[in-house]
Amino acid sequence: MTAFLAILVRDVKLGFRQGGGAGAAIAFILSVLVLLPLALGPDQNLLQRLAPGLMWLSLLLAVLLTADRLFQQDYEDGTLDGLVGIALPLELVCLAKALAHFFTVGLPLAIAAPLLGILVNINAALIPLLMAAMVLGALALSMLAAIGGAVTAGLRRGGLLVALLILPLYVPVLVFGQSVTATEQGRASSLLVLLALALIAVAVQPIASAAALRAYLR
Amino acid sequence: MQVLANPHRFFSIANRVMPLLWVLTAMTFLVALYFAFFNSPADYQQGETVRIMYVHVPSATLALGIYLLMALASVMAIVFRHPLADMAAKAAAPLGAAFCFLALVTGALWGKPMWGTWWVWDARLTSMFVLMLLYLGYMAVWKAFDDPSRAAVLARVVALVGVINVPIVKFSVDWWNTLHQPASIIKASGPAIHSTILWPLGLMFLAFALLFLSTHLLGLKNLVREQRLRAARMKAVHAK
Amino acid sequence: MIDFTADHLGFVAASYGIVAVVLVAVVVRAVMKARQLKRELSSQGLSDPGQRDDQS
Amino acid sequence: MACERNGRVVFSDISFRLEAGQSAELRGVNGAGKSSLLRVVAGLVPLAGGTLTLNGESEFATQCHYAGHLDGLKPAMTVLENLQFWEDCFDGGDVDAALAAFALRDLRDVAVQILSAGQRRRLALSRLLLSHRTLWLLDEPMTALDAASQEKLYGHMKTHLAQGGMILVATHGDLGFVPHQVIAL
Repeated sequence: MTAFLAILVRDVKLGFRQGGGAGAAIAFILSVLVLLPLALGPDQNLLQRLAPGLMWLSLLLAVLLTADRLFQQDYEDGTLDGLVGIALPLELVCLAKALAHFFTVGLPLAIAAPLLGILVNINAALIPLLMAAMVLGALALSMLAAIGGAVTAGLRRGGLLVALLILPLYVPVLVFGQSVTATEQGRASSLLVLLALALIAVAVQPIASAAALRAYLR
Repeated sequence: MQVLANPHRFFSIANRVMPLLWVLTAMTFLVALYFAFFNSPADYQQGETVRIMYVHVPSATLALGIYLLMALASVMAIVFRHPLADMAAKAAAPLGAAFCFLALVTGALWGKPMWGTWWVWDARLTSMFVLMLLYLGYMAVWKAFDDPSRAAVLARVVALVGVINVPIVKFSVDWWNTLHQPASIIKASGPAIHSTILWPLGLMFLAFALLFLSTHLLGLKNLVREQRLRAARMKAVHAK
Repeated sequence: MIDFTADHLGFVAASYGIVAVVLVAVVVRAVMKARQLKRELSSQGLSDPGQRDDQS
Repeated sequence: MACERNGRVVFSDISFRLEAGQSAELRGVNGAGKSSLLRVVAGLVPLAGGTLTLNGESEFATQCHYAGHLDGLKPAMTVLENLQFWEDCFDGGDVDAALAAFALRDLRDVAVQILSAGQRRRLALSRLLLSHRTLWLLDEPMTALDAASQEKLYGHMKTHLAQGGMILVATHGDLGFVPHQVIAL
């Protein structure tokens, strides 16, 4: 348990110190937000209709952009070699690192994005709901990103491959995420399905990532 | 299982079966095409375009089936450590992708006259599209690594995570579709399956499956050949 | 029996056409590759998988 | 035992036996498989053939400490933070003593990114004293170390052996003391 927490805390710390943490993620969303009205036109009604979807897409892109570095550094500097020899199973090492990614990128964005949605005229009544959905969604997305990151850990330019691998996995999260705010009916069940998706991802990720990383260590 | 356990025995049997398989494939295609064009009626609603179904449905079924086969082979590779299992999955991927591509294209060609548009984001088309992406990702993993033993392990992970994802995607796009019910579109399920349609459809499916089987065997053999050449080249380099 | 004067026949023709092109391409590619690899193997004195004298 | 990497046989027919308190030196030219052998023993690379046991057990990754070419240190963290992280991972150990053992006390609050290569290597090696593992697997540990630091390392290696530990060390043949056996690859 000490080791699990140590890895989690160290990765969160590194995330913030190396400028890859919450600040950078929120700055990223802000820059996306500037582009949206420019691309779609300043029509307030149109923007309001699109706002939740746009927030989901920004979250998705932010998680995707950080995915390929998730395990790469530890693989390249030999940390992973050392972490194999500790009592904590590699599966839990992977879970700790994926959770750290959630805390540095996913969670701050899930909280900030619905609020920043005001800039694209989001319906204010939807903000708490969208926030709840995005927290669950971000957890699932971080787990899936960790799988992609583990598969491409040793690739110098794994960014495109990681996108190809994990974007199809994001489809269900996106579908249920947007349906939480899209319609009145099925709101609660959408949230429940999002929770289920997050739990499935938490269960599968450690096994898949650890299997992928073991292929790199040999 | 015993036969499969030994690559040499496997291929010596495969070599004997393969010529027969090619002949059978060609003959089934001829019969199936005859039924598809000359021995089946036009649909009263869809007219002659219903004949597109005879190639569309087998392509779609095989695209999905081959992905499941790939995942199964990956499980075999993990559980039994069989040397041919990873290669079987690798050889199947481009064929599955080809069938997936055909399902998408023939679907569009069917959709244009029937729905008036090349593409609708309906549940079936969307999940087929995602399946195509899964195939491309799987093949990209094999391409990305020089070391085949490393690529094999990573490809297994990708195939198995993908196969968990397939039903979830299907479930989610179905849900999504009921939320955003598209207006006045004829459902792809179309007419009730009639026996006059069943024959050409069944035969065409058999023909497609036979073609897959023979090409897959050949592809598998090619991969073993490549592995031998690679091993020989390695040996030559390290002998120096 | 197909009616050669029906509407939308072009879509049917295009469907079968693309299926034929893709499937033939897939098979031809595999066969060509098989021939090339076979040549390379025999030029290096290696046996083909499943050959009678193949021991590996 | 045998090892296969990237589809080629790195080595085969290697056999050795190490008693408690003994050290062995791996010698061989580049590419002979010294690093591979250490990684196999550390449980990082699967064994391609043969058997490998420590005290009769075949699963002993948590009884080894592998110190390879890569140091596993985070440049953005300080010396102390890096060491504390590994202390938590190993679940025990005395950070202060480890720092003192490799003369790193004065550097404890310095970020690793400004350390010299020799200082980094000392920090990496100081982890050996945190982990309390029976079997040390050292891949050319003297690289970048000055004479004084090398002497310190030899001292710690001898203490480890005296306490009943075991050491497998790969070198180009410039080890500063006489090992109990030499394994030629």
